[in-house]
Amino acid sequence: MRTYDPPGVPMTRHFPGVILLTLAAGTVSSWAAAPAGPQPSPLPAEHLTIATVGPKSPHWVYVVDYAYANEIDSRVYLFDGDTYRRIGQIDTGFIPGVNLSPDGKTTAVATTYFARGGHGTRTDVVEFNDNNTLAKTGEIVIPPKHAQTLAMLFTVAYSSDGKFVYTPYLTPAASFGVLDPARKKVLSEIDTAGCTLVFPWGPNRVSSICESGRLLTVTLDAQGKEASRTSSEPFFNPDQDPVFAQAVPLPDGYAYVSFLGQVHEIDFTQPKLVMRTPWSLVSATEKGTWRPGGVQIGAVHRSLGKLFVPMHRGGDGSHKAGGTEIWVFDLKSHQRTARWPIDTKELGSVIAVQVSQDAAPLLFAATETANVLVLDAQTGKMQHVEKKLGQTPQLLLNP
Amino acid sequence: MRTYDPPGVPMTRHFPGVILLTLAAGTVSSWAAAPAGPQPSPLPAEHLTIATVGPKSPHWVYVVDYAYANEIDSRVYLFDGDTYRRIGQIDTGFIPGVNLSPDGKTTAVATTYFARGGHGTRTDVVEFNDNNTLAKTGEIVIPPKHAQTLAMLFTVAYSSDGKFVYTPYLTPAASFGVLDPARKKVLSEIDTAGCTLVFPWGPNRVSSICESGRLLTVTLDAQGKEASRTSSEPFFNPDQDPVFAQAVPLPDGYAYVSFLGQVHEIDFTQPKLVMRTPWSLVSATEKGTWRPGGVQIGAVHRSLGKLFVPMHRGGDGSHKAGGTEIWVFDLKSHQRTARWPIDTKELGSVIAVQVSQDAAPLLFAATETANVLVLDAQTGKMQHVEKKLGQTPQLLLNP
Amino acid sequence: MKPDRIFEKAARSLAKRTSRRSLLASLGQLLTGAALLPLLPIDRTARAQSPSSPVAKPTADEQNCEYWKYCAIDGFLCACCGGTSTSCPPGTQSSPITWIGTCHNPGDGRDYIVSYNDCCGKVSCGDCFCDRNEGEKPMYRLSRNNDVNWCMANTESNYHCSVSVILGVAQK
Amino acid sequence: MKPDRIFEKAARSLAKRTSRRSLLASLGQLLTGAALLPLLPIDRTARAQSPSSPVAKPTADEQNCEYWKYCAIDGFLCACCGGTSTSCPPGTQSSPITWIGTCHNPGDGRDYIVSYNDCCGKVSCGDCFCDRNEGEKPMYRLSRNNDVNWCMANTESNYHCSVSVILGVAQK
Repeated sequence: MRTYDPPGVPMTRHFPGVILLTLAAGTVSSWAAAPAGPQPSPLPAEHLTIATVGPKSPHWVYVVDYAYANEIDSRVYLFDGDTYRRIGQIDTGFIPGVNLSPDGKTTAVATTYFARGGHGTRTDVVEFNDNNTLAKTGEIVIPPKHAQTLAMLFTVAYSSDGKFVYTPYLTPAASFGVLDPARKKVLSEIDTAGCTLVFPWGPNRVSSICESGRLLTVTLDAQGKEASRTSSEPFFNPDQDPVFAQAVPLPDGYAYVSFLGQVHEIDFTQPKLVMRTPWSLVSATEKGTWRPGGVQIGAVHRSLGKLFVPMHRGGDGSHKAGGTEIWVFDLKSHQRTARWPIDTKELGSVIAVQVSQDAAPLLFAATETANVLVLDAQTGKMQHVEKKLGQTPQLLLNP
Repeated sequence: MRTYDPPGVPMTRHFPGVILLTLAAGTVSSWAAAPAGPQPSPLPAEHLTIATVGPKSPHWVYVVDYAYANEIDSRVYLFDGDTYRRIGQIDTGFIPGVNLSPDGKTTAVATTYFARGGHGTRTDVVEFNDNNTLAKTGEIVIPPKHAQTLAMLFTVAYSSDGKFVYTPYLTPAASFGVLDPARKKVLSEIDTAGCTLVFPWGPNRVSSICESGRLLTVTLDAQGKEASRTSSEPFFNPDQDPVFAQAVPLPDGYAYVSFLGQVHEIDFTQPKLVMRTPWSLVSATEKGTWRPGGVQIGAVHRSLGKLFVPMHRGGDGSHKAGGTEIWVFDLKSHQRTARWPIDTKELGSVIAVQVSQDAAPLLFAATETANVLVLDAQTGKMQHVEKKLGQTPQLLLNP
Repeated sequence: MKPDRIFEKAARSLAKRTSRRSLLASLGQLLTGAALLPLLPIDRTARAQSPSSPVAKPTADEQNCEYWKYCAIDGFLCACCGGTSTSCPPGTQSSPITWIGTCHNPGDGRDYIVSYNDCCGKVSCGDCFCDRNEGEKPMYRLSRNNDVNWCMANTESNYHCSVSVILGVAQK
Repeated sequence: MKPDRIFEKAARSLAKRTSRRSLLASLGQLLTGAALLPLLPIDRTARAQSPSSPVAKPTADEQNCEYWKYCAIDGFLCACCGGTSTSCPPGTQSSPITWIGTCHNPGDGRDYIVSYNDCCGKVSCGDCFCDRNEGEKPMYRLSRNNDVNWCMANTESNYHCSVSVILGVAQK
């Protein structure tokens, strides 16, 4: 509006509304100073302020609401698991990728906008938001082919030193972009031979998952260009027992969980990926009946070495069904240490889990009916139910 | 995407997904021709089509969903009051004005878009949609100051001959734009001295409503510039009994209904506006208790001369409360001819009404809980409840 | 509807020394550009945006649509969106223009003039929708109207939520 | 999960005469530009968009998520949005690329190969959300994945709703 020069309408004429306001402001301020009436003395005039985010708490959670029925209007709610209040909001556009910088100071949003709301020229961007002010601080325009898919941590991601940002592309040709968040520019686009998504490791390695059951790993040079690529041995069979693409981050790599509950832990810390011996979430008798499912299908507490998985009774094709229970596993012994049933009639089944990384951890669980549950991650005790936190919350991130 | 040249990634490599599709297509088509298996013979291959709107029915209604919780994603549903199905959708952006051309062939949408979904550079446009295809056919970019306010028929409007489109502006300075929908250009902007909204009449007259209780009427020349303006006598007192700004169209003008139920009918057909003697929706004993309320607070069946108003028991400040009953009035005798109670516990109170203009008219009523009711407009018999037609449907337009 | 003596008084005093038209014109001048802001209740936001701004700790009252200060509000309560009844959520901007209401405080039996401001620049908060209309007037009386998007004049003019700020006591 | 013999067979026959890489390359060539479309199930849309297109009269089945043809759909049923199970709503465009499913028709005991297409160019329909995943695979097997926005390659790439089109019988 500031840049538009209205044809022949001087802006100085006729503001009945604002004129009254002006009088009000003038007159009221004098009254506020005037002697008080009968006791108790009148309430003082209040001052409008802008709230600040305040000191970060490990019990905060970023809740990504994909708003399926209004998909151009997805957003992130920053929610406090102790006070059960919203701290603020970050707008995230259309089928976004959302991730935090390694230092937690920035939220990166890879998303799509249209020139006319839901139609018109498509512009894809990675937007950067300051987590201390929840204000947008900048953006990088990327090729208009951001991979628009299921909520997960791998549709935008940072390198471990925060110097690169990776964004998967799909046209349907698969590739990914390497961005420089400091200089706000696109450094390169790297073809992934049909492998997809970005699983980052270290300062300069990006893996993508392939239909062959392998991981393709690209190593970047200092300019963000491809230096080399290697392909792992196959570690799963997409026909017999596919793994969820939404891997679970481990202290030293990622765990790829299969539809039937096999856990494929992969050590990313070595020059070549090291596939550990797979282990199972389910017993021989449970196998095929009890299954992991949902969207964000696992979360790990790193120092406690615990894995949390929403589980349900299902069959072929039930891999997106939410959990009727949350199962807890010890990552060393691979033993199940607890199973916590959820009142799914009342709350809905659990489609996403996240756990805070502190010593008194909270388990956050989003349900298919848009409730966000807050549980004690050590006892499973339900602390709070935040009803209807948005429309379709499906991804939970730690601060 | 078509205009973007990806750096160094030939588009011809590695489409595992699409390759399989290609095989599928090839292989399947041969099967479709193959000899049938055991009886009954197999279902034939189907063909994907694009549905057409079909012949217009007077029982269609355009339902504007303002989507308050996702306000950048408002839309119009074209709904059939006979088959109770959606015919299609028109996207309408952020706090839009929506209206149909006099010939019913076009839906004009005056709205706001942002360069980045909900933020970034603001662009206001009037978009034109072909009601026969529900495709956008063009737009006019207007000054970024479209009046963003309550759902009503007066935030974008056509002249009676369809040659002008009027859009109210608010910055908060009040004015309106005159547009040429044929040549897709802005013709002029006309200051309204603090009076607001556009009540069109004839080929070249626009009235706006003023805080003084008057109507300001601007007459346009052939170029859409101001030729003359006149101000009416005051016909209501905004302090004692304000009228709803959302007037009810009459065959020969508009009816402005007051918070207390006074009906101010104004004849627009004469050189000067003729204020008829006001009449009341309520008896002396009902006055101040039973009140009109909601958003679209009245609808008229022109040939039957009936006025439909959602009424509730309320007091000062209840003017936006939905109706617990729909009252029907004869426009000639000013007599109430029926009162139809609504099961508000089950359906919600009525915030918007519209009536079809045919000889077997339907009354459409939108409720505060997003249901759209279909009633026989002659008997009040409930024909259908369309549950949750969008998020916040508040304006109903005849085809 | 509660009496707006504040406006009657102001109007009377002004009527003595100026015609409406010249009044409009002269005020109009003041209402443009930076000169506008100091005249409006909302010049306080300038201070507000300083580092001394608070972390929001909304009370249960402030998250309740029935709270007396909300008598003419229409929108999402900022106290449910990361703010309070008097603070916009982080990362939003307050509207420099506003509508007002006159609300009765049962706590002290007084009527207060309340300024409602929209908080702007993010998409709809979507929580704690509250629509109350005591003394609310249609769009032709803009200063009392809660239907328009009061973020209209902001650089980022999207509507996020609404606050309610006490300006002072309305004279009995 | 139902067997995808169609792919096994195709893969076997192709394996005899070509390496995977050269296969990918050669098919890749065909998959670019206009040459791509005739190969895809969706060349039918070209005909479909002719004036002879139908007015949608969806059956109750087609508006029901349990309908057998929807065994691997994920999204809003176009039959609730102005279309049918095989037609996009007026004013939308069908996606030229698509995912497929293998669904069992209890009516004749046969398994059918079904093409799911997204209808594009309008914002979310929002009605009749249906998420079924028989034989659905993660994104690394794109042709069986219903999570991605299959409007991605359309000029207007917004997602509105999804349809389900029978391609033929899956061989027993």
